[in-house]
Amino acid sequence: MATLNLVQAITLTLQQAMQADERVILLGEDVGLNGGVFRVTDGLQAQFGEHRVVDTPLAESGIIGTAIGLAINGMRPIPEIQFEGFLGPAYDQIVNHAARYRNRTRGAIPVPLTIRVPVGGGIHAPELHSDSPETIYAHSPGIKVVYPTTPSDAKGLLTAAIRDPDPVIFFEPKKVYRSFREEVSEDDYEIEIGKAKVVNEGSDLTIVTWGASLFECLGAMDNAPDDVDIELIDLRTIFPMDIDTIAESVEKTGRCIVVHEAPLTGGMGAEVSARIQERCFLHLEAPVQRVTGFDTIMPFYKLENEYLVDAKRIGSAIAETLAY
Amino acid sequence: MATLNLVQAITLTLQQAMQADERVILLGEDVGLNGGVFRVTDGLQAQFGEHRVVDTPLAESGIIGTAIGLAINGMRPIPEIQFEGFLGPAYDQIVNHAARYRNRTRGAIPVPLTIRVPVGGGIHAPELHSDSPETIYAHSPGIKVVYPTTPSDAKGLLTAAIRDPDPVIFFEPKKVYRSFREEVSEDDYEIEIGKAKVVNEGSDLTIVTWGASLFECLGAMDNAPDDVDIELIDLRTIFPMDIDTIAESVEKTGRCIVVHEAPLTGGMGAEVSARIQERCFLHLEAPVQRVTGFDTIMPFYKLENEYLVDAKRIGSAIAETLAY
Amino acid sequence: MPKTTAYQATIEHISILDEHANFDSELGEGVMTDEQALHLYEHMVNCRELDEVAFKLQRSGRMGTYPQNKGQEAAAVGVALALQKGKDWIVPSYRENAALFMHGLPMHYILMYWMGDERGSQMPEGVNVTPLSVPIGTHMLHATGIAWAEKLRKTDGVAATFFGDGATSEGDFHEAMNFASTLKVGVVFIGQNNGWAISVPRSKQMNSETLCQKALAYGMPTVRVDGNDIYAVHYAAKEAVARARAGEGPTFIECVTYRLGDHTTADDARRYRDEQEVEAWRNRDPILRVRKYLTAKGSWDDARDEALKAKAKKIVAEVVDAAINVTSPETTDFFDDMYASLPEDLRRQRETMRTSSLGQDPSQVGLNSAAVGQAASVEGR
Amino acid sequence: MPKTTAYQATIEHISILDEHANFDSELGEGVMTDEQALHLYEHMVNCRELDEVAFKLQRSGRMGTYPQNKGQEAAAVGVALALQKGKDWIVPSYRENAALFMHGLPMHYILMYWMGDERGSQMPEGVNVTPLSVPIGTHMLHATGIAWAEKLRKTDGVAATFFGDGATSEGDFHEAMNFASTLKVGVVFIGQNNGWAISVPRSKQMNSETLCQKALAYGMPTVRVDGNDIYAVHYAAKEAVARARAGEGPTFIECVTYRLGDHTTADDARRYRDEQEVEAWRNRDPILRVRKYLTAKGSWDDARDEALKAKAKKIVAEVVDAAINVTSPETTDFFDDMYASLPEDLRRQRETMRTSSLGQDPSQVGLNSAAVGQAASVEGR
Ligand SMILES: Cc1ncc(C[n+]2csc(CCOP(=O)(O)OP(=O)(O)O)c2C)c(N)n1
Ligand SMILES: Cc1ncc(C[n+]2csc(CCOP(=O)(O)OP(=O)(O)O)c2C)c(N)n1
Ligand SMILES: [Mg+2]
Ligand SMILES: [Mg+2]
Repeated sequence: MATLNLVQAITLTLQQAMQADERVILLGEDVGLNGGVFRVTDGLQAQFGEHRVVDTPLAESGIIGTAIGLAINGMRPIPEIQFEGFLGPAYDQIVNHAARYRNRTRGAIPVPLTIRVPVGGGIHAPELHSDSPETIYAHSPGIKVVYPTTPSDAKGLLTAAIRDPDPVIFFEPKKVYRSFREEVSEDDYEIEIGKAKVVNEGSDLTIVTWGASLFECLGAMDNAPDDVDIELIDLRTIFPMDIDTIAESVEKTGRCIVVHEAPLTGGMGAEVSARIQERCFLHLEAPVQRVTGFDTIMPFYKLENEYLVDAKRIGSAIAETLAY
Repeated sequence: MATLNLVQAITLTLQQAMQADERVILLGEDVGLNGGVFRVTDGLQAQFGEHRVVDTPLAESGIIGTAIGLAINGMRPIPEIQFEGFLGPAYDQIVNHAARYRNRTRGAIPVPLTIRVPVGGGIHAPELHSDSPETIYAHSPGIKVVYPTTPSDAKGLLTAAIRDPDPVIFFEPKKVYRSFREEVSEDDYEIEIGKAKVVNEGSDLTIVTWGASLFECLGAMDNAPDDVDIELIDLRTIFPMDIDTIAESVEKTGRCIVVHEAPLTGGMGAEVSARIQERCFLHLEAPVQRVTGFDTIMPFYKLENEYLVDAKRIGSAIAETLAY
Repeated sequence: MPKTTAYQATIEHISILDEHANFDSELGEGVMTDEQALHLYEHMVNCRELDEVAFKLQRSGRMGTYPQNKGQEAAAVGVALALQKGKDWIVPSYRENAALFMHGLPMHYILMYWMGDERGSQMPEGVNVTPLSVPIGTHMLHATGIAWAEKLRKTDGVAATFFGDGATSEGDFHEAMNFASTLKVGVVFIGQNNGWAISVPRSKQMNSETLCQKALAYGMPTVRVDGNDIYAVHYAAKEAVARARAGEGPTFIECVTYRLGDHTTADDARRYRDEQEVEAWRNRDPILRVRKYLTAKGSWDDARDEALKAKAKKIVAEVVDAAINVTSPETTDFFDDMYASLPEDLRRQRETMRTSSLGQDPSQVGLNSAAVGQAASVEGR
Repeated sequence: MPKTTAYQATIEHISILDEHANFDSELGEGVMTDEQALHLYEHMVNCRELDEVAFKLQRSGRMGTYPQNKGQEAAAVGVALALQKGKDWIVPSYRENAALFMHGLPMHYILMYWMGDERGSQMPEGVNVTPLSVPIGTHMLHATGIAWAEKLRKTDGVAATFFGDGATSEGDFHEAMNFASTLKVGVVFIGQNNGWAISVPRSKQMNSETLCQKALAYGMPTVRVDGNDIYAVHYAAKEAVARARAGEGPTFIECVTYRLGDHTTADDARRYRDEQEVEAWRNRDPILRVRKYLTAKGSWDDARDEALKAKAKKIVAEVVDAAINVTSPETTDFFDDMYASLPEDLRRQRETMRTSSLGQDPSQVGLNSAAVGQAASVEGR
């Protein structure tokens, strides 16, 4: 056991994966000598050499497109996209190529590939450094979308992603990168992709969330009246979604709030809400509430905290949902 | 009045827009002499010249990116993307640039731009010629998403889109292109973007749909028992969504089915469902049902009809929803 | 010294067997044996036959859209001859069927593909071919990645990738070329310049007179060849493959050729190009000149040619049978290869062929199954 | 004639005022007057001062990430001098602040931008400048479109766009160049080759020795210049702008320069590059050599230089004040310019600052508002 923050947990996971499997290579902008702009790959080029930790040209479509070729030809590439805003130029290669190869070749050509992407707001970064595009990829069949929050979950899920025979986008909430540490096992372990985690058990109301918003939810729970007993679920995987865990909870509580940073319309909150009412219709005592980013461009950092969901907005939604 | 199919109605609209406003130009692959692969721009280069109907190089990011520049500098470009599958390479320019300019310049640099895109399945086309990516853009703030079904709606909505001071993606259901004709006014008229249309009034159940699926819904309604009275809503605009019209209907009927071609998870059906239960919770007598494409890659055409929603699946959902 | 030279370049053009079947024996010496030439000839003839039959299949409603390869067979076979089956890779567009057949792809796979069946891309074990690329210009990056994997593993397989003049306009072309050159991996880029991208001529596609000059941007070795000349193509391909295999990086080969047919069966090229232009290129047919040359040389004769063509008809007829008689795909096929193992929710969709929650679970509380049954019987009327 | 020449090209390199302040009077003749040179000098000095102050603002927590322009000022001013304010356009990256100031952008806008305020991109009427481009390589397409609009309207405005060596790897660079050349529109592409893209050196970015050779791919006129030499830059820019204005299409100018600072304030360049390399380039500072040259010539002296630098301090101090004292943005600001007119649902989000339906409509049936009020009071504890 070591006490690690999210960055350190991911670095350790990458290191172990590279040690265990020669086919694993890292590629991306500035991932080599510089160790990545968040230092997630720090030291790995020194340890594994320039051939396995590769600074690529500045071209995201190229990074994903060549990673697809690497995967087709037997490697286990882990490309990094420097910020989620720069997934844009790689969108086509991810959604129309990586995600489709297995299916369109009826299994003949799988593409095992793990795309690491720092995601989300809250670090006072410039434009296009603070978005939350997870829904875009969850709505694109053929790719799995993993979005852990804690260091130990990240390690288990990243290990599973790297070993997964299909493409996975692995979102890393950058606000959490260095925000706290926890015990992380140095042993080899996987956390199953597609399983949510009940962070806190409760009987009055269910909150479903992922990423940095988890901490805002915890804040809101702290502020809630003592007699309010909230079940908090960290979704961890966006696709495939663990609706069973959510439904089980809502059948118990009858009330639910979904919290995420991404814009409201068409966000995964809608999917969670839709599925809950499909699965738990007769149990619902109040409409499922969505506490999310607004349907606007993520503002520059002077106003980013007005945009991001916070404990206050979540707290109000808790009060309202309980008062319904 | 003329009796026109969808292709003809769009051609007429483009012609009238170009006549009325010199700033309007068309650009895209094969839109010139060839008149577009669906002949939507047929004859327009002959009428307006090579400068206003421009065959561009084969590069979708380039088409949208230069259209953004044209719009910034006073033009009203109407780029065509040949098939929705080829929006992929243009995703970044649409979502991270066209959609954001106005907001990030606090109104100083708007981007009036109408992106025409044939969309959807059902025409026995090759790979990547049959997708339904409307949700991707509806979840991307700053862009409006219009998706008409009938020739007369298309004319009014396209006219509104071209005059809209903001970027609009205008999806054209290619299965409907030549499937039927209707009376279309040759006069100048607009249909407001963001307003759904009640195609059929009813009191037992509401169906919300858009695009070619509309006709499958009509088929299912035909097959339904005579005493079942269904309200059918053609959403027409995906974003901004006309939730008022939907809510009004569901408050009356208490039951709702959303039908679309795109995959289930994260599709706009989820958004419709989530909003209905938010707005009509106490009126709902059954869970909102989603009859949509599966969470798979759109299959090649031998199996495309197994993928596409049809009257039979919709019919079953009607029966079930009524039996709840 | 105010003005100096920052950069200088020259690119060669190679032609060996010209359209009049004149053979340049100096450069042509040792490029390939007559046997090899006949082998390529046979492949070209088979491919041409398939092309004509495919056209008819489409016209008679037995196949969807099909893009004829007609006129461009030389580039395909000239390159394929330089590759090792089962070791090297081909990452194709859709106008080099003959290369894929030479590289091991069963011919009926191509028909299955265009008949709307994914099993046409279900590459048999050991056939190092990626599926046809309908999206233009996006697949060359995969070739670069495939070649990169060889380098990382210290094996010397080569990736050859084909694409058109139009494809060079896509950003992904640029990135594939740049990655390949910067990482120094063994890709052979084959730009088939047939002068047209559907209805858009080269002059509206680019302001560059040649495709080959695009390679200069990446510091990549490049050459322009008569793409209808199997000798010129093979000359360049052999060199490029050798370079790639030796770890000396990628090469770009521009094959100057022409699409003799419509863009696809959904196209009518008369709308946008002159019959005269087509006629001129018919005379430059890559198949004709090989036959003429080998016949003049005495390595071939009319009788053998007739026999070959009869055999081609037979082969293609069998291929059509194989494609048409393939078992129908299962409805559930499009689920089964979504992921290595199907997530629970997809499994439910697959089993019920429904997305609606009531349809997926008819036994759930609240749903009156009897009423559903009744309604369903009405529905079926 | 087996091997012929398919293509040939030569690109010039231009240098006028070298790092030792030697001036090539043949080529330099008439490039600009001493007054103009002093004008550029002044702009470079102001910009350098802003750069240093911005760095300190970031370090003291009063500004977010900031990318210094230090060392690259010559390319900015040499180009801007060739442009007409209010008519021509600049489509920038983020390392040519001086060009934007010359083109009319108030200096404090740049600070506001990096202080996380969209109003820093709210271009004043008549300032033909697009916002800084944080995403790399994606903005040059907009320049091509802007220039295209001029051509369509038969006006002769020019669009100048700046970008780095790293940016040339993006597919959008390729498409912007190809569209501009094929459509023959008046863009001046200014590639600032500073040798680095964050930590990635030119040699890992591309296998091409120069950026200028990339223009050959598009049949585009191109030249390589000493990017730290205002005369060489301006020489090339004047020619390129004249060509564009005359309707003769785009030009690519490679400015060879160096980033003297870290990539941004979030970066530490010592992790990846040699201090020696930086030191060598410090001696090639574009500002120093102009001062030396004009002083030697008698057009400038130390006293005036001191006065200029004092003035620069004052100007920048005022600019900082303006940026810091700007009114706080309103919370609702990020809604108001989403669309020309706000859709109903967004209006509701804006007014309530809530996305949850109960929060947006507290008076709705079913919601016990009293109970909410009670809970809210607990929440506030
Ligand atoms: C990304 C993308 N954009 C557009 C298309 C539509 N399209 C199909 S083929 C084609 C022209 C291709 O021209 P070229 O690359 O020269 O190849 P050729 O067909 O001439 O062999 C176009 C525009 C596509 N398939 N993919
Ligand atoms: C599309 C995109 N990818 C990655 C980044 C992250 N990034 C910011 S600056 C930079 C390097 C840019 O290098 P270059 O183009 O040479 O410009 P310079 O900073 O040297 O002026 C990178 C990779 C980005 N901003 N945008
Ligand atoms: Mg072509
Ligand atoms: Mg640079």
